[in-house]
Amino acid sequence: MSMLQACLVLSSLLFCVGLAGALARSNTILVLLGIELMLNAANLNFIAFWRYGPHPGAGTGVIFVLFAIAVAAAEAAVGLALVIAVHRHRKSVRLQDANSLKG
Amino acid sequence: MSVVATDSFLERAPLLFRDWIVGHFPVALQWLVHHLLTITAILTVFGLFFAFTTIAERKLLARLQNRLGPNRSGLPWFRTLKLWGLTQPFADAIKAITKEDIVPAVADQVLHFLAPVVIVAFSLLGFAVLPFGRYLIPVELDAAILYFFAAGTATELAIFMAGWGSRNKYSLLAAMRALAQLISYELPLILSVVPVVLVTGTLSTRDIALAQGGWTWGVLPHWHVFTPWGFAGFLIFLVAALAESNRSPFDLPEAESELIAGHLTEYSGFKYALFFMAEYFGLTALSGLGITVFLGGWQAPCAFLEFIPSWLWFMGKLAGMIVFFIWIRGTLLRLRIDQLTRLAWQFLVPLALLNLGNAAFWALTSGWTGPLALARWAISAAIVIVPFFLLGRRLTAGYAPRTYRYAA
Amino acid sequence: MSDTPAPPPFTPFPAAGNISDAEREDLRRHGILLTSLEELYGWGRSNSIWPLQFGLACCAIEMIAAATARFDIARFGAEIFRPSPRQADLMIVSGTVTKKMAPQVVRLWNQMPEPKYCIAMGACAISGGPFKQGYNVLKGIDRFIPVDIYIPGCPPRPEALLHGLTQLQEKIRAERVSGPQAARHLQPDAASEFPVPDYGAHDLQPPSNPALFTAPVLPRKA
Amino acid sequence: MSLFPANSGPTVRAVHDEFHGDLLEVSMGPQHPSTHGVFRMVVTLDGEQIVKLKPVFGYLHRNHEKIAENTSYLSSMPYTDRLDYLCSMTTNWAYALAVEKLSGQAVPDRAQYLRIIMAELTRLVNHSCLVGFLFNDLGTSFTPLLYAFREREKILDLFESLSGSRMMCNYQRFGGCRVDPSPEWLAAASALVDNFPRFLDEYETMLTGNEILLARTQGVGRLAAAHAINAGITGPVLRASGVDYDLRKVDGTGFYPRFEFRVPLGAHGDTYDRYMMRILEMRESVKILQQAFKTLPAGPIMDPKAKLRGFRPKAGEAYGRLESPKGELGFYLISDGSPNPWRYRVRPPSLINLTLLEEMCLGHTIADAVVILGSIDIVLGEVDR
Amino acid sequence: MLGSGILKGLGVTAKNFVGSYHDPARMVTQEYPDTPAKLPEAYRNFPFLVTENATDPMGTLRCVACQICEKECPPQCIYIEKSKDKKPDATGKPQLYPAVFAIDTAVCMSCQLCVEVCPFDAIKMDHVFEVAATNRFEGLLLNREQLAKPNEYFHQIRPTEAAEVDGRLTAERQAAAEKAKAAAAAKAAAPKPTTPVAGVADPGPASPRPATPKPAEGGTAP
Amino acid sequence: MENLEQIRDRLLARFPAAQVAIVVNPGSAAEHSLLLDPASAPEIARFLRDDPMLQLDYCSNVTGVDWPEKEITDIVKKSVPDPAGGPDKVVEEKTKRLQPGYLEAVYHLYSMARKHGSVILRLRTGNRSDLVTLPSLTPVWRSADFQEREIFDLYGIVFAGHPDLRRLLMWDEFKDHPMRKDYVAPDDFEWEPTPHGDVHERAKAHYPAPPPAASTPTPEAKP
Amino acid sequence: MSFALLLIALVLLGSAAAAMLSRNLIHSALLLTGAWAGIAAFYLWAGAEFVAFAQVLVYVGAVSMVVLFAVLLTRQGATAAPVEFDSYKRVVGSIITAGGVGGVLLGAIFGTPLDVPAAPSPAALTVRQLGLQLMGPYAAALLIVGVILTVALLGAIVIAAVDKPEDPAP
Amino acid sequence: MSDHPHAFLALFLGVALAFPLLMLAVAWLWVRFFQPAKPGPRKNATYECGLESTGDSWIQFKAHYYLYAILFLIFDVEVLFLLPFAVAFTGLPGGALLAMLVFILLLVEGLVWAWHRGHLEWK
Ligand code: SF4
Ligand code: SF4
Ligand code: SF4
Repeated sequence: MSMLQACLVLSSLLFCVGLAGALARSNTILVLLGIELMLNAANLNFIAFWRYGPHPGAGTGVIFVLFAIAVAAAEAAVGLALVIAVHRHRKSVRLQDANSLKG
Repeated sequence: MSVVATDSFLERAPLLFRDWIVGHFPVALQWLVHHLLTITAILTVFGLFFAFTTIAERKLLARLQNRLGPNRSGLPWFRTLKLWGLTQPFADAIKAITKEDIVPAVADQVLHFLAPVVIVAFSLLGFAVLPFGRYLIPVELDAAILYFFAAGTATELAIFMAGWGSRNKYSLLAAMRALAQLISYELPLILSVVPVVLVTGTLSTRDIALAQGGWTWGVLPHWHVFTPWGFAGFLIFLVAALAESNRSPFDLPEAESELIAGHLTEYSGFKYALFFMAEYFGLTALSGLGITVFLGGWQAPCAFLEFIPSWLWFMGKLAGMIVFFIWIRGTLLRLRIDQLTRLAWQFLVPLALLNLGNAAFWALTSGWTGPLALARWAISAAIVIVPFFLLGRRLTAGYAPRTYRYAA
Repeated sequence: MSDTPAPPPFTPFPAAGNISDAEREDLRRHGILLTSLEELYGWGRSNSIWPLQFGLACCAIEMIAAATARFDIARFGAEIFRPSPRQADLMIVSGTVTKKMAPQVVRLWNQMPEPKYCIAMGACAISGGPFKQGYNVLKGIDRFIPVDIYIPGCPPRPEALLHGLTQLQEKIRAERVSGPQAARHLQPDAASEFPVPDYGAHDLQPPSNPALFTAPVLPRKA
Repeated sequence: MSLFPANSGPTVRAVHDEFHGDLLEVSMGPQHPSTHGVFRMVVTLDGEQIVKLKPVFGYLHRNHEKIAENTSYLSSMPYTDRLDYLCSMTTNWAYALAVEKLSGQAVPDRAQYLRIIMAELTRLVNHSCLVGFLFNDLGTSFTPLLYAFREREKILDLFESLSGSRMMCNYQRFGGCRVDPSPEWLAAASALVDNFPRFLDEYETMLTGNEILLARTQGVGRLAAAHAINAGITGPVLRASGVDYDLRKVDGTGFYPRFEFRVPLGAHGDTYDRYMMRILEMRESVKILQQAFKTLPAGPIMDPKAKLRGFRPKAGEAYGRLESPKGELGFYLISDGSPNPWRYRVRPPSLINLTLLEEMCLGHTIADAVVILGSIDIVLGEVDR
Repeated sequence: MLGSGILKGLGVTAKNFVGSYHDPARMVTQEYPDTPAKLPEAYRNFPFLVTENATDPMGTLRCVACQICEKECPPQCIYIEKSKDKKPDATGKPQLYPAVFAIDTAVCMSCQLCVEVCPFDAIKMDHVFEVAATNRFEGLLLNREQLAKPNEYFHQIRPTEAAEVDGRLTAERQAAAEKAKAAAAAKAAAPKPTTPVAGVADPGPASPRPATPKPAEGGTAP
Repeated sequence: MENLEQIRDRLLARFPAAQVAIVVNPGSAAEHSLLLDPASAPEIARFLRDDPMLQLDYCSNVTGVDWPEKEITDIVKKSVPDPAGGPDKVVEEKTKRLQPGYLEAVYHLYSMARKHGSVILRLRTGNRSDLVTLPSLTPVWRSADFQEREIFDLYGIVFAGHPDLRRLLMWDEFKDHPMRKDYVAPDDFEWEPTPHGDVHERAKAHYPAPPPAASTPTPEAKP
Repeated sequence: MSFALLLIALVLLGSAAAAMLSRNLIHSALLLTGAWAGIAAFYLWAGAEFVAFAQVLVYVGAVSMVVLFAVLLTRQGATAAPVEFDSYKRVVGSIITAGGVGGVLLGAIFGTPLDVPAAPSPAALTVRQLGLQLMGPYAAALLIVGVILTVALLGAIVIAAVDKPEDPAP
Repeated sequence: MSDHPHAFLALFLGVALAFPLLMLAVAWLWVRFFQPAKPGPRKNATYECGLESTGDSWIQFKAHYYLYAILFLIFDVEVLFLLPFAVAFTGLPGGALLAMLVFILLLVEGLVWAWHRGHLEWK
């Protein structure tokens, strides 16, 4: 197993953990966190390819990760704000309860 | 860490000593020993520095308050020897380490235990990138400044863990305050350093310190603090550093007069001592960064004082910063949480952003000489002072000393 | 007796300065290592007595005065008044303990970590003092918690508190680490927390802790 | 550069109104660094904001009145020392005043002067300590408190060398004073008083203009004059709200009408005004003292008809009151002709000044509550008696 | 300007800091155990009983057990039992004396009322304040032997008052003697020496801490 | 300021149903007071506060007094016809009667606006056991708030209309009213080396009679 | 070197899994912070220094705060009762799904012939180079990110704070 | 590992974690061998000024804190881009400076907006 493959395995395992969490938990916050983890797993791939990949571009991977971090942060802010807004209406953070949120 | 032969022996003595010890080990292990020795040196030096900071704080504060402060501790076996109370911290350490440890029954045991460990560990991490001397820099990173700030973030979590984990009302209030305070001041802290990064074009602490070398006429050092933007940055940095290390007047999380001991209310024994330690480590590390970034790092203030080893200069400046912080603590009163956040968001952050522009201006006009240099100074100073006045006026709007009338 | 060299026969207060050097010498006849450890342990603790920031009445003002510039309790390393009992080593009961306050005092004492010491400062804390005839005044805090040093006076001068503190330091230094004479906090079966009295309809329930407080028999004319 | 001056107000409020979490009920005290003794406040918090505050008293209720009803008039005198233990001289005087009113005793001129001297020295002690404690509540590291205590010690030295005790002077007697100060004492006291403004100046330089102090105290804990009057609030707290009511002027207690002094008045009734009232009153006290030292008459210090033991005023009642540093300190005595008073009641300014504590604190933060309490200046010995 | 007030404050503390090194007015700490407390003459802590003769304190107590102080003491911490017999006092006149005289310093509020009401100048206030004890029951209840201190000691601690008291007493005694002489002259048949008799009942110095009071002075068993 | 008689007359004119009496203070202070009947007290209080001439806006001191029932000996001189037929004999007949006890609340009023005072109000309860309710004047003067609570606590007067009538100083579970003259404090005299009077009597219960052999039963006796 | 990777992987996966499994949301959030720190360690190991520190700064320092606040504000930390899993079935289902996806991914990784260089490319990306690239070729992306961030800021605040019809959104 | 440039950091973190743990271990050893721990229900009760603590302190908190967290998060990310920009500042072309200016202004606009709306006020 080459280094690259090891990294990719790690990243996909992390992705699975995030996915399982996001699917298994009904708590909206945890679902969001699971998604956050999956995003991070993707970032791992960028770095791994940047470093060990076949075409080590000049910083493309790194810059991509930076952008990904920024977007993920924005996502977290908005997502959690939504959770709070929903909670204020429904007094619940269960995903099922949020489904009926209109508008 | 290259060693330049032109330097004095003292300058390189710590390195030589380390290399001498490392030389005794098998080659395969040398890197490990090398690192471990560095780490041990940091821990020892700053452990002792912490110890003497506490006694210095107590004694200086005492002097400020017209009293003597601890002066009777002496040594265990020679009771007549008082040693000016300098052994006081060791007595405190013995006391703390043998003190019973109480964990509230309802507390979150894991968080309660982890918080002091985490906070000490992460407050130590900052030391890794500080250039203590011309050649004494534990690790050279390209993104050292970023590393420094990243390492500091975990302390916020630790304080939260302590406050939340204790499950005490005062602790909880303190934890929320701490979070609000730390996240509010993290930003001005970083932003105050960015101008220097902008002007020097590097994130490496070593290069930043190097960039401040040299003197005008041998007496006026080229430290950043002696430029308008640098001075403003330094002030912002000072305020933010005080707030980040929970020092008076920003000691809201452990505001004694309001919240008992804040997030530390439920900590006893050595865990409490660890928090105490972390606070001082954090303060020392931040002071070290401030020195590196604004006060010329290990550079001597005048050319003819250069013979003193650079690491002595650094430690001296560090001590000076600590004394300054103690002085502040002895004088000022505490802000309220809303004023605290207002100060951060409505004063420091805008100022720091403007200061960034100021630094950009400075960097772009580096070619101005002669009368233009004066203009450069004037413009740069104006960019700092005018907003300072305006924002300050806004901040203190409605507050003024009053005059009083007397009954007829 | 500070300023006047009064002849010894007239020195009252037999209990003052009760730990003699001879006794201390006697204490260290059990092993060099342990002795060194003991010495270090006692030294560390006796020079780092952090009191609980806790005042009850007038005596508290003199306690504060002891921390101020003139008297400066800091010289003994004891100026760090901790507001939380978790970090305190010493409880200075400075003032009148009322029955309404007594449960709180006991609770605070319970919440202090070992080793902990208690100084009863002032007549009120010792015996109820001038207010002992009051219905709401506890006649001595030693009914509920063990007291190490009693400092009489109303209020005791700050110097008297400092003197009491030095007495406490002596006591701490003389404590043994192991053996049957080990200090209270080192004995496994010595109590470290005490029952908190309840508010009753007429008095505290119980009015004193019998395990702790037994007044000596005082024969009286019938 | 007022960015958006017009905006603030209702929309912002509406936004914040959405943000209520659970209410947290915290008990501050009886053991708390800033409750000035064993006072307790049960505070209900929304975040940091106070939505309810209930004071709880009685942790220092040591039955002063009951004990006094069971002992002679004279024996109560040392107990009054312990009532307001920072100002034993004025509590002594207030009690002596009430007893003299009850028994119709006269007081010699010199004693009247001495009483005023002691009372004003006590005011200096009390106000400087209060200000120190107030700054402690505001979060200084004891420095102002220690400076204040440094000055207090000097005055206490005077008290001690005169009356024998630093705090518990037990100095006044019915019909006069206990000890006549020596000329050296008077000289020392006079010198101290002359030096006192220097301390005040330094103190004010250090703190009065401090931006943090202004921000922490101005507009905090406002008290409207009408409310204050209705709630029976007296002393500097009342005057900070702008009500001109100083018993030294209104009642003309003792020889106060012979002295020239002014009564400072506040306008806003906030914590800063209350702080400044203390500072300004200290300056006025210094003036009174300087006049008193200049004009102190010679003569006896005790009414020759007064007797120490076997004092039995004839049946009747009297209410004597005095402007103590904390407000109107009154003693209400009913005599039934026996050696012990039938009813002995203290009108404690500290307790009654706390009446509006909740109203003053509502809407402020927990940090303000501590400061507001500090600015009211209570002493638990008097609150709970 | 924002910050000017803060700077001023920093200036004041800096001034105090520097001043603490050279200005005695700004370094007011008195190192108590090393330099004894400065006590003014008027200082009062606990009462003591004045004896005329240092060698025989018990025989020459001025106190005649009139119990006025016991009655007037506000917290009632004085306990006196009158003697059954009379002993000659310093002037030789047979007087009652206190068989038991106890003061509970754990209660005494240092109010000095006992001193003020005593018609015989027999009880005065002491300066001793270093009285911390480790046992409330043994250390703080002072008995007659512990309370008795000679007049010389009184002179030491409060010279002015002692001189005044002595003057008054000698005057009184002289007057008494004169009267007695006059009486004697009138009744020439009854010569009676009025020389002071020292140490009648109890020779030997009183030990500072007697295990039990001497039977001769003890109260009577009921 | 008007004198007390004028105030009383004005009050009686204004409130015909009220009973207002002057209680004379025989002492040298001569501070006489107005005794009000509880029913009309709140109105009168409000009137006193708002009346432009009086403006007693400041209620300084509120206190309770306990007057336990007293045995009063009335001496009535009677002339008794001499059975022997002589002139009438004047005989002093002593009748003892029990004056019922009552509790009293005393209010000291001043005017801050007009800087005069004091006017003293008294309210009396019916007895000391069951008729202990008085109207609260807290709605009129807020300063009575804590003080009335204190009286409730220590004397047991129930103030009807008080917004928050709880014990002020003692704990809530406490049952007694300690400032009453017949209150007996709990007995805790285990160690009372210098007792006097009734304390002595009570302390005795805690101390065994000295063993007959004891030769030194003095307070100094060491344990 | 692979030892270090193994260590990082263990910490990372361990804390991530524990975070997803923990019944206490506060613990979850803190464990997740640990996982993010682990990711940073991975970046560091891989030589992406700047990104590693950025990860710590943003995730450990800021996102964790947001998460903690969200947990606290929605009363999740408030109850002593642990957060329950929804249903057994759902858990099993999600694990199967995740396992399937994982299998596919792993298969893809090992099935794809990768042109793996023998040694990693030299990690010579200094911050300065990064900055030059960021401001140069990626300037447009940067601006887009800036817009996203601003919109996110406004949006999040509006969503979280503004809830009144009379309070118009800008 | 030896040649890894960041091995020092890993080691440092390890030692920094071990340092407090070691101290705590010493404290624990002392308790183990000399000073028996004496926990008890009263001693380990939550402190609240000497009273029994009533009600749970783990409560839902006031939501305003959240706005600070969001502001902080967004600006933290901004700083992330600011740093490489600052480092590269001297070598940048004018267009890049303009881009960065726009970027900063965008975020400043967010700050100004939040300020305007009163979200920077603690209430
Ligand atoms: S002993 Fe005296 S000074 Fe101390 S609290 Fe009691 S009454 Fe006050
Ligand atoms: S001391 Fe004085 S008052 Fe007391 S019993 Fe003796 S003689 Fe009488
Ligand atoms: S000083 Fe006062 S309390 Fe003490 S014994 Fe004398 S009268 Fe009693």
